[in-house]
Amino acid sequence: MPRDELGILSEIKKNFILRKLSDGVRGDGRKFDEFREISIQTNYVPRAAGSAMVTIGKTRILAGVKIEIGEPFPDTPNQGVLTTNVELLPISFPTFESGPPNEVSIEISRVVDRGIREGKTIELKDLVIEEGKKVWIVFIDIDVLDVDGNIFDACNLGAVAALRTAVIPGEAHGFKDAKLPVNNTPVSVTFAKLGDWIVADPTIEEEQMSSARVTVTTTEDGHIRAMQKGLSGTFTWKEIEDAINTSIRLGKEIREKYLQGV
Amino acid sequence: MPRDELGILSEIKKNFILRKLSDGVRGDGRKFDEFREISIQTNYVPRAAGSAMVTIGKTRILAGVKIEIGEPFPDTPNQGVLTTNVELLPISFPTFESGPPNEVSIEISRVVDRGIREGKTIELKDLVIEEGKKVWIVFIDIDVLDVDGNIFDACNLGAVAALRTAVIPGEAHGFKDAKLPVNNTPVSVTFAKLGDWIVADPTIEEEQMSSARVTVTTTEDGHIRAMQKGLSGTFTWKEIEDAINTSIRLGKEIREKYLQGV
Amino acid sequence: MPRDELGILSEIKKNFILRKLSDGVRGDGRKFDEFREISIQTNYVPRAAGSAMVTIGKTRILAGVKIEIGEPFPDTPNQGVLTTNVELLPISFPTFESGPPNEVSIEISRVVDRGIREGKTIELKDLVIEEGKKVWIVFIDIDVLDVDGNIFDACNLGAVAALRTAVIPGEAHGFKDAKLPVNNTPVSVTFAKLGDWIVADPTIEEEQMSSARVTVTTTEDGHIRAMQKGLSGTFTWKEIEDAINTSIRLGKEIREKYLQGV
Amino acid sequence: MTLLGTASDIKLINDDGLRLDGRGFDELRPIKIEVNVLNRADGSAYIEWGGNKILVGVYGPREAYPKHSQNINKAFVRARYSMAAFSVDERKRPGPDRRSIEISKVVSEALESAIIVEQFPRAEIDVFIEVLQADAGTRIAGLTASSVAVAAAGIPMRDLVVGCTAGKADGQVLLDLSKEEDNFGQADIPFAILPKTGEVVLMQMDGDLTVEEMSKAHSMLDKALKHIYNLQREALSKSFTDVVAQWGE
Amino acid sequence: MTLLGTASDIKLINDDGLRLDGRGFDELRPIKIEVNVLNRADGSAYIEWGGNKILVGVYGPREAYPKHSQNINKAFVRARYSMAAFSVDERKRPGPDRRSIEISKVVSEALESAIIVEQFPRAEIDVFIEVLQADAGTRIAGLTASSVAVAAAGIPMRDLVVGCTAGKADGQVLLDLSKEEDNFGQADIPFAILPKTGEVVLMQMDGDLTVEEMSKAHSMLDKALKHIYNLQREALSKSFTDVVAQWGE
Amino acid sequence: MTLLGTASDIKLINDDGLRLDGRGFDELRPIKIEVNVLNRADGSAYIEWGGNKILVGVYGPREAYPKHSQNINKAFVRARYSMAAFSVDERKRPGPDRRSIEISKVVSEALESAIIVEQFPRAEIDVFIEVLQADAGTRIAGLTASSVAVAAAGIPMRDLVVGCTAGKADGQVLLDLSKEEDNFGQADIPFAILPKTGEVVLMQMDGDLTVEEMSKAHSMLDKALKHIYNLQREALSKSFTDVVAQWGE
Repeated sequence: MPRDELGILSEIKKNFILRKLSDGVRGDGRKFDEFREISIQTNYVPRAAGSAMVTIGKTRILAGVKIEIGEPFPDTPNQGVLTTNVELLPISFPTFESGPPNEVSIEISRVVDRGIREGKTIELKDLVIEEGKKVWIVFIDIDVLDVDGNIFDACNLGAVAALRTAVIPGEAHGFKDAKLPVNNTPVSVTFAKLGDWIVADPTIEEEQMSSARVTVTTTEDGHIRAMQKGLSGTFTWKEIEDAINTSIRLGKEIREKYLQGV
Repeated sequence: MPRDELGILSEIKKNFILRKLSDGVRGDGRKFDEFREISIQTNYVPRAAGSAMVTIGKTRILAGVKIEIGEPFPDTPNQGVLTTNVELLPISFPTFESGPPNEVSIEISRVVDRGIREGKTIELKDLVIEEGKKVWIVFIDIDVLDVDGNIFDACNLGAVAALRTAVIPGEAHGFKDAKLPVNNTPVSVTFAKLGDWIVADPTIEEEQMSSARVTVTTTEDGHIRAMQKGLSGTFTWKEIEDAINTSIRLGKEIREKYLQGV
Repeated sequence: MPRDELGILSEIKKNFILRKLSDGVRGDGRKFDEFREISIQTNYVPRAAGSAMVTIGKTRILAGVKIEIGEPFPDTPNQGVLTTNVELLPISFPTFESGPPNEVSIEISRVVDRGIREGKTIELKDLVIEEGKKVWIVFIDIDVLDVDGNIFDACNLGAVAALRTAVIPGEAHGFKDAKLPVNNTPVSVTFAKLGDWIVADPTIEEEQMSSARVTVTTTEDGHIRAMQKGLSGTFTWKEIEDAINTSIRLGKEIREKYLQGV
Repeated sequence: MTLLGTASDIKLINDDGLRLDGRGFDELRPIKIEVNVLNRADGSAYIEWGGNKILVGVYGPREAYPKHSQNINKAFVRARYSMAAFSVDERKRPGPDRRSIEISKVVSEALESAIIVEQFPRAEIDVFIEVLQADAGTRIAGLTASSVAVAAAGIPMRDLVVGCTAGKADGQVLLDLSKEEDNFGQADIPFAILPKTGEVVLMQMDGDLTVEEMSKAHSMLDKALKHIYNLQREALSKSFTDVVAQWGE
Repeated sequence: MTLLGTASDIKLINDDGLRLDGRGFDELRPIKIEVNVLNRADGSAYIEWGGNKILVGVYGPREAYPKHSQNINKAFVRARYSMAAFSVDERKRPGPDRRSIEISKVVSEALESAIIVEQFPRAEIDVFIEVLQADAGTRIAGLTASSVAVAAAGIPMRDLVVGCTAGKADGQVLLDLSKEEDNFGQADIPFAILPKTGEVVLMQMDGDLTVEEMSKAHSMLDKALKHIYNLQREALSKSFTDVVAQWGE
Repeated sequence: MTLLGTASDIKLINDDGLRLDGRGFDELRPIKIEVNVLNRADGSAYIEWGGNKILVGVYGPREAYPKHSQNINKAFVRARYSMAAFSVDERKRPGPDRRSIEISKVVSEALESAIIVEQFPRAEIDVFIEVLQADAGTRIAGLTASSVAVAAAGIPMRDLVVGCTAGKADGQVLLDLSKEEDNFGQADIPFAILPKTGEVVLMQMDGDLTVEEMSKAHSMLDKALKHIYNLQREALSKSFTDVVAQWGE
């Protein structure tokens, strides 16, 4: 996501990576459609309703869910409220600064939000306490702690894992505590285009060399729930179709390997 | 309004305009108290409660009225609410930037607002639905699209024309739709002082050469409803009196020629 | 508080002050634990519920109290609300700018607030009109008008004097007007460390030379209510203990000499 | 796909297989494009697309400001998408929100793919998109008009950018969603290409689509984009004869 | 003339033809001006005008900041009008609102007309107007005090600026409106001149006035401004003998 | 000491003279410190202290920005204390509030007293303190971890900074207040020193304490700080062997 700090990734490094790609392998030895190691540690913040520390390679994020009582939007009296907010903490990368969300963090927030929302991870209708008056508001806040490429997918995993382990704090309001009802499990897979090659789960070096990015979020039924193309490069339609199919396949693997037990 | 982009209107151009003025005619051939061509196209934005696209010469603005239900101010429980907001869109002039209203757009907003409010174009008492609880809020939003001098008067005309054609969207709230009740028709006339000459409806070149500005808003009864002197130059009292009288005369002409049918 | 305008207090001046200190006396002839002249003029702003113009030497502040009806915080339904806000007006010092509170004014606000709050100057329970619904909100606003060192203590005195003379505007809301019930009288004393010397009520020149600052707020019972150490220098524990004892003694004197009659 | 959510009992396709506004599944709403409609801007365009009314003004290339935003290798393309307060059903408060910031970003990137930015190091190209009335599909209508305005400003481009949406409503894949279809449908795909090569420069999607439905949507888009590309070129060629077009009338 | 609107049943003129505070139609409230009341400011003034208590501090001429605001031909005059939180009936939240931004603009322009700005290219002159207690007519009281503070700072001026309001209440043209007359009256005219020449440097008006009423208001103002001008000059000459005045007591 | 106020009927000390969490009066909660837990930061540390979980990342020394903030004699130390939205009981809105601005200021000053800032003129040292879970005493836990992170970044220091709180609850002077003791107690004293000399670099207090109670609190702190200092040094020395520690597991 963040461009090279000096705006220039050394030409030598670039050429090394490109040469490797032309040999069918990535700079770090991975296959084009291979993810780095993923770890998910849930309930990292017991004070939150749900939480998950996620690493993909050296990229690390912490997602926390808070569930509070509030009013529904006037035009959807029979639905709870879901909000997603990603913060690129200044500890995570040298050029990140404190301050209000910028266009980069807003784009990530909104793409993660669309995956969760359209993937029907939670049904907003399940969050109504008293129609038109009182609903549960689910806040998903994601702090990016360490950046080494592919923040999108790390945030998506964190949000999903935190929701899957979240508890509605009913007792504080005279109800019972209850597991947040969770349905589908949307998984996003992000691709970067370097020259004519397309790789999944890009490292930051791959991102800094890439001309275009596309994220595809799918659910266990093999349906597409969200997509987002980024950067000023282009994809052919064939490349887009390949990305969709690869995302469905990798999503299935990630769901089974990392999210089953969560 | 906006100063010359480079801060310098060419000396040749300036001298040409001043020489013309000393011959009793303006740079574009108009008389000192003559407006450029005016056009008013109402209902330009059917989605708004009322709207008007206005041009004065090459200056173009779009005014839209929205009418929504809200609460009255606590100290005026028996009055609706009227707000006026002018946006100097960055498309309209090279040095205009996106961002919150600055002192220039705030001044225009407030002068237009005072003309509408003090001219009793609408009676705030007519906007009460339930005293102290529910009133109609009338939002006048004016987007400046193209700048060639005299934004004040273009915005005034747009606001008045949009109000005169506005419909209260009662049906959406269980009432009937109804024309917004409109009373007086305030018309503002703005003058610029160039050297010792004073001209009505200044072009942007005239504005860039001018030392002082005065806007006089009057109603059909010949009463003065709002005035605003601007810039660091000065007027004699005689000049102010002339401006008032000319404004009453020109306001009458504009009202009859352009607003009668609206 | 504000560093020297040019970042450099003349070396000659500095040396003069240090030489004097080594002789046991301060640059302006005061003893180390001596305050400058204090003046307190209450009811300076009759429109406020309470107000006080305070000078300490050439430092001048104006504190005003407003008391309005509002809602309690949800977690303290049986308490009124107290807020303290210090504004460093741009008239008061050449480098102060208009704008939202910065870290300097926020620190002063919060230290004054803690003294008032923990000193139990007013009991928040006394401010409830209808539990959970309606309480009195006490706004203490302090404008700094002229800066010559020791803004902290001037603001503390202003806040206390304004509260002691404040009237709850009951009549405007169907009750009777009533004196705001005031209990303890917290007085803060601020010390600056210059070299190894510690002086009370520093002038701005002393502040500009100082490495560390500490404020100790005490009440008539000799109890400590608030403390705040500032700047990047250090104090020994002995110095802190001395500051506490000196603050208790000077606080007593100030309370008797200047606040008795207020 | 908005907070309004889906209301499954709203019928968006009638018994004759037509949409609420009478269109067939792969039919566009009426589109009108005009060029050079503003006096101050270096290039401008106005588009009406269904009930959308959108004005685009281009300033630049001009020296990038602030200085530290300058790129020594290329121009910086900055699109700003903005909605007039009166453009939508409920008054929109002035100023950017999260949605408009995201749209501005993807539209900027899509335009940059078409502009030969290497010709203008240290420069910026500002593209202001003002939505005067909104009626679904504003971002791709704004983008379509933007590339015309950039061309009208005389800025060299590899190609125009042409956009359209497809989506799904009442279980059917549809071209160019209407406001109701967007609000109560099951998927929305804003999509834009460089028409000469078919390269995808903007693509977003949210909703619920199978791979087959996505493929069908792409076929519809492919055909429609050729038509819109023709409208863009006609508007530009007209602008050479008819220097300042009358617009919006 | 505020959102409070007009309450036609409030009588502002009594049966003896006097105003609620006992003044005649063309009578000013008491005015007191003091000079050099602040230690840090380069020049300062304090004015009490009826219940208004206003403090003005001037800093400058000093190098304009940020640099791009510098004008190579003249100093930039920046007045900032601000109300203390406790200066009005209902607590005012700190920070500028739209009203104070407009007032700051017209007051800056009025002061610039009096200051010989050509003597200080690239400089700025900051005039901070702090309203400690507000009681109608704050902008012209603040402007009147500002020009005294600028003079006290030793900044060369063509003339002082002197201001006053006139208006209409209970159908009568009145000088120097009180708070009630401002809130419940029919017109308000903030007005300021350069007294040597009578040139108008600030004029605003809102309400409902005939041409004849405006003329009558101007006559009243003309006379009153001469008086206030004398108060300004007295305060300034006093400041030469009595260097730091005690104020507000 | 917060707006929650005091609830005098809450018993914080049980009949055995133990605190609600079973601690004695002068007993610390469990503390764990890890070093170099982040990849990007120049130095970092993670601290768990009771239920507090705090991450600190240090960037610098690097050229101070903006330029006018540069000091030609020394580095500028800028700590920024920030709480995650989910770190507290009620969701915290992102962005600084007045409390966090004050904490950032006193923590910056305390760190500056330890860092040999004269070695890095014109530089800035950024210390970002991210509270992931809050459980009373976050500022001194954050400060304690910060000095470890600064040391881990290889920045020369006169000494580490070590902090702890003392306070009063149920009338007893207590070390290292828990959340309940902080909310319902009678005094809170955040305190930090340079342990080699005992010099006080941070001290705040609010509540109600006699001079004797303050003295008792200091004795407790004095002893505890020695212990915490050892934990800091152990964490740093461990970091030389175990380059990137696994944390939070």
